[in-house]
Amino acid sequence: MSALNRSQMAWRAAQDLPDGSVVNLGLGMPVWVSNYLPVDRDIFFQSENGILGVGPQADEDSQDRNIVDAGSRRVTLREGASVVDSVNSFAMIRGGHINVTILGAFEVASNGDLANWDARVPSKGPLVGGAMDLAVGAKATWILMQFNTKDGAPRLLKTCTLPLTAPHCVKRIYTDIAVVDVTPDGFVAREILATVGTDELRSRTGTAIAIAPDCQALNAPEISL
Amino acid sequence: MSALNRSQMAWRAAQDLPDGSVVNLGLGMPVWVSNYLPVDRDIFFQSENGILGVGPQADEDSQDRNIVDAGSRRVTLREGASVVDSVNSFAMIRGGHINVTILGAFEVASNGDLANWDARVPSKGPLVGGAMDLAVGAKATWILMQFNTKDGAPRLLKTCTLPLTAPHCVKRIYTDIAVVDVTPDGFVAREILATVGTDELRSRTGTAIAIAPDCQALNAPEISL
Amino acid sequence: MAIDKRVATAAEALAGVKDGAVVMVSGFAGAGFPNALLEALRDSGPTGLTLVANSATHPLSLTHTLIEAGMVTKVIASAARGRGQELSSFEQQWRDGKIELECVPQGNFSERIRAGGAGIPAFYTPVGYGTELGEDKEIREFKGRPCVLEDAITGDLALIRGDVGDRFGNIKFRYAQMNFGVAMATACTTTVAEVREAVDGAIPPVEVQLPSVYVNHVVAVGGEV
Amino acid sequence: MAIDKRVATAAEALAGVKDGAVVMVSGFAGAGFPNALLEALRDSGPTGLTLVANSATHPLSLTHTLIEAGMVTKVIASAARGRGQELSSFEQQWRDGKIELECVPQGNFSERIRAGGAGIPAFYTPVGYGTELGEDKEIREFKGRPCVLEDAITGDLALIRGDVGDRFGNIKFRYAQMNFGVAMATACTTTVAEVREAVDGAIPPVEVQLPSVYVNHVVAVGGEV
Repeated sequence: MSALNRSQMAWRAAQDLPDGSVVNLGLGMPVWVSNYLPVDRDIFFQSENGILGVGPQADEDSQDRNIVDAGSRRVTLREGASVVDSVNSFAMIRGGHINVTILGAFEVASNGDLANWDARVPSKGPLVGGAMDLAVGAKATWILMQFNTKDGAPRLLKTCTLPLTAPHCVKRIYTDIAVVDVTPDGFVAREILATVGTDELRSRTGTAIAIAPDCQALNAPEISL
Repeated sequence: MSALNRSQMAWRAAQDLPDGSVVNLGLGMPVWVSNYLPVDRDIFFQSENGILGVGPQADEDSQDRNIVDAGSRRVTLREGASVVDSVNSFAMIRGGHINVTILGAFEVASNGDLANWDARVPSKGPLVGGAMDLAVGAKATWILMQFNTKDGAPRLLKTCTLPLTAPHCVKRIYTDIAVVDVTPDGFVAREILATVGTDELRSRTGTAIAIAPDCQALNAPEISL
Repeated sequence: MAIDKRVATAAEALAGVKDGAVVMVSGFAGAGFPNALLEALRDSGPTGLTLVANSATHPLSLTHTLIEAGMVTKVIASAARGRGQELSSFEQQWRDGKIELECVPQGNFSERIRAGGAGIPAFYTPVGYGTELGEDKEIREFKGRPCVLEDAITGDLALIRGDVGDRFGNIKFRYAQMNFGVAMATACTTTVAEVREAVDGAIPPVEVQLPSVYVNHVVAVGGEV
Repeated sequence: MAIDKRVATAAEALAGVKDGAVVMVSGFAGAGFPNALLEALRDSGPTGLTLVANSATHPLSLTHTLIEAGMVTKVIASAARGRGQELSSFEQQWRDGKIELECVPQGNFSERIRAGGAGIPAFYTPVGYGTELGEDKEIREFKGRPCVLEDAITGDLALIRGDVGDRFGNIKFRYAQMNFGVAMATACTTTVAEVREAVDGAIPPVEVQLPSVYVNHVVAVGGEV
């Protein structure tokens, strides 16, 4: 199969979320993850604006301007949901109560450093939001991103070139061509797309990447974008 | 008149509470203050266990074990009351949102140091509760106590002999024979019982005490204990 | 006197805001923006304001109108990036050195404001360590984890939006409308709450989310539920 | 799998508490004592416990039964004074050096537990400065006010009492029953909540006072409203 599209990438990450876990999904592609949960997983999605138990997006006729996620999308509340203020929402995030956060990224270094908040666009103001809190506070930080930039440059690097979000925080990276763990020994590929050989994977990585002994083929069902 | 009884002392302190203020009353005599408010004062009493708007004690038949004040008395909620947890209750106290706290005391020093939490009873465990938080956090700390100990020893001292609750916190002291301000220059008597002369007051004080130029007679209506 | 914190108009509630005031503005992700108060503040025209708001550029908040009016000289925010290709008014003034920006991770932002309201002058947090936003901050390790020292943020005026307010100043929010409103109200000398509806009676004690002690003025401005 | 945190008995919920565990116990002023859980913990018999409870000696709490059973080697509390003339079991063991006591001002107590749950390793506070309870603590001035550095308190097990719980672990309290329950639940690895009633459905989102993420087991034990 060819490189995973964005929906398939979200699907792949969704398969690994533990049953019963509490998960925060970053803006953009990560929020799509909630669309592709296996049916046997009962998961609470937390949003930085204070909702624990974000449900599907609201229908046109059941929207409430005060039931939104951190990306300003009008959503619903699942059964068992609750709502707190920003202080308590971030206490939840920073106190280690979120099992997994799935975030987008610009770059990840082989020591787990993450750069995902500031791409250095000239004259545009900074936007950090809750990225640093999530990366530091969640028990596990997973990244969902294209393996390479649009220009083909590597995003998996020895050292991040863009401003850091947090040092040593990334545990796993889901991409369009591979699933990569960040280990004390650096990057380890767990799954690689069948049409991408290990040589190609290495050539598209900015630093050393090991191949797990039990490395599998990266697969996802057909999902249109 | 003779020395004020405890109810009269509480009455005297109550007369000075500003209209619209938020007030925390310590255990013992201070809680009696709420019984003697002038009719033109609308005041919210806060209790450390999280109630803002403590009303009168509950009748036998309307008691609720979860509507209590910090002294475990079953109380009522006044109109406009609210309830928070201990964290938020003490954030309210420590953040400077209580206008006045009225506390009991063993000793007060002329620099405003307060000793009210540990009388050093041998082998009895310590009990600090919220005393330090209130003394430090309230905008104004008033003391309600007998001018002297049962043995006639002074409680207004140059330096406290018992363990401090907080340094430099007391603004005013209501007693059975005088009302005393704590100023940058030390104790200043604002009101003295007519039957207690300034010489007697001085002899019953453990350090220097000035008499305010506009010093008044301390008065209270007849109230039985 | 019976407490009644309700005022007829936003303009009345905001009379006398001084040049140079530190103004906190609630709202996040489309919910909880006090836009009627922001309009009134813009019309009243104080200058040299410091704005403490999660975003300086959220399209649904009228925060930007204060910036466009040249009333703001400093912004403390977690988000300050305009959405369009063209520079936002904030970005233009920031680039031109007319507005100083302190960009703060959203959890440090909420926690610092909470600290301001709770009497905590400073705290340590791992969030921001090892990043540009943690530069020049004091660093200290706790249990092997490096942390930065963050100080409290306090303000002169909090502008918040709730759903229902009562004459005592109690506020009830609607779902995620709460966000920064509670913390900001605790951290400012004066708090003005705009609400959809101001009721004559009292909000039931267990439904109050922001206790009356933190609110100075309540203005009913209508608007959608 | 559908989440259901309800268990049939307190004994079941408390199976496997290890010797040496740090156990937090909610309750203050007669409200919120998890006495069914305390009985079960006493019966299960772990030793060398550290108890974190506002009072070691409150007559309405069964905390003292753990102490009488010799299961406790350390207490962190704001109150540890028996009410009677005779020494309480706590006081006797404390005097005999069998139990270590850390006496903490109640606001520092609640704030330190909150910090433990919110990922704040330490904070500064003026409360306790200049007193015996602030001795040997690091001192630092903020805006001219001397403060002590206080560290977070975390625990292995929180025992709390609420009014209603649901299968997700959401808890609703009754008035001042809330006190330390929320903060303790956030600061411990495992939280067990005893409730008057455990419901099949979900507590409505706006009525949840302790979100499900903080609660591991819910035990219905009945009792008065």
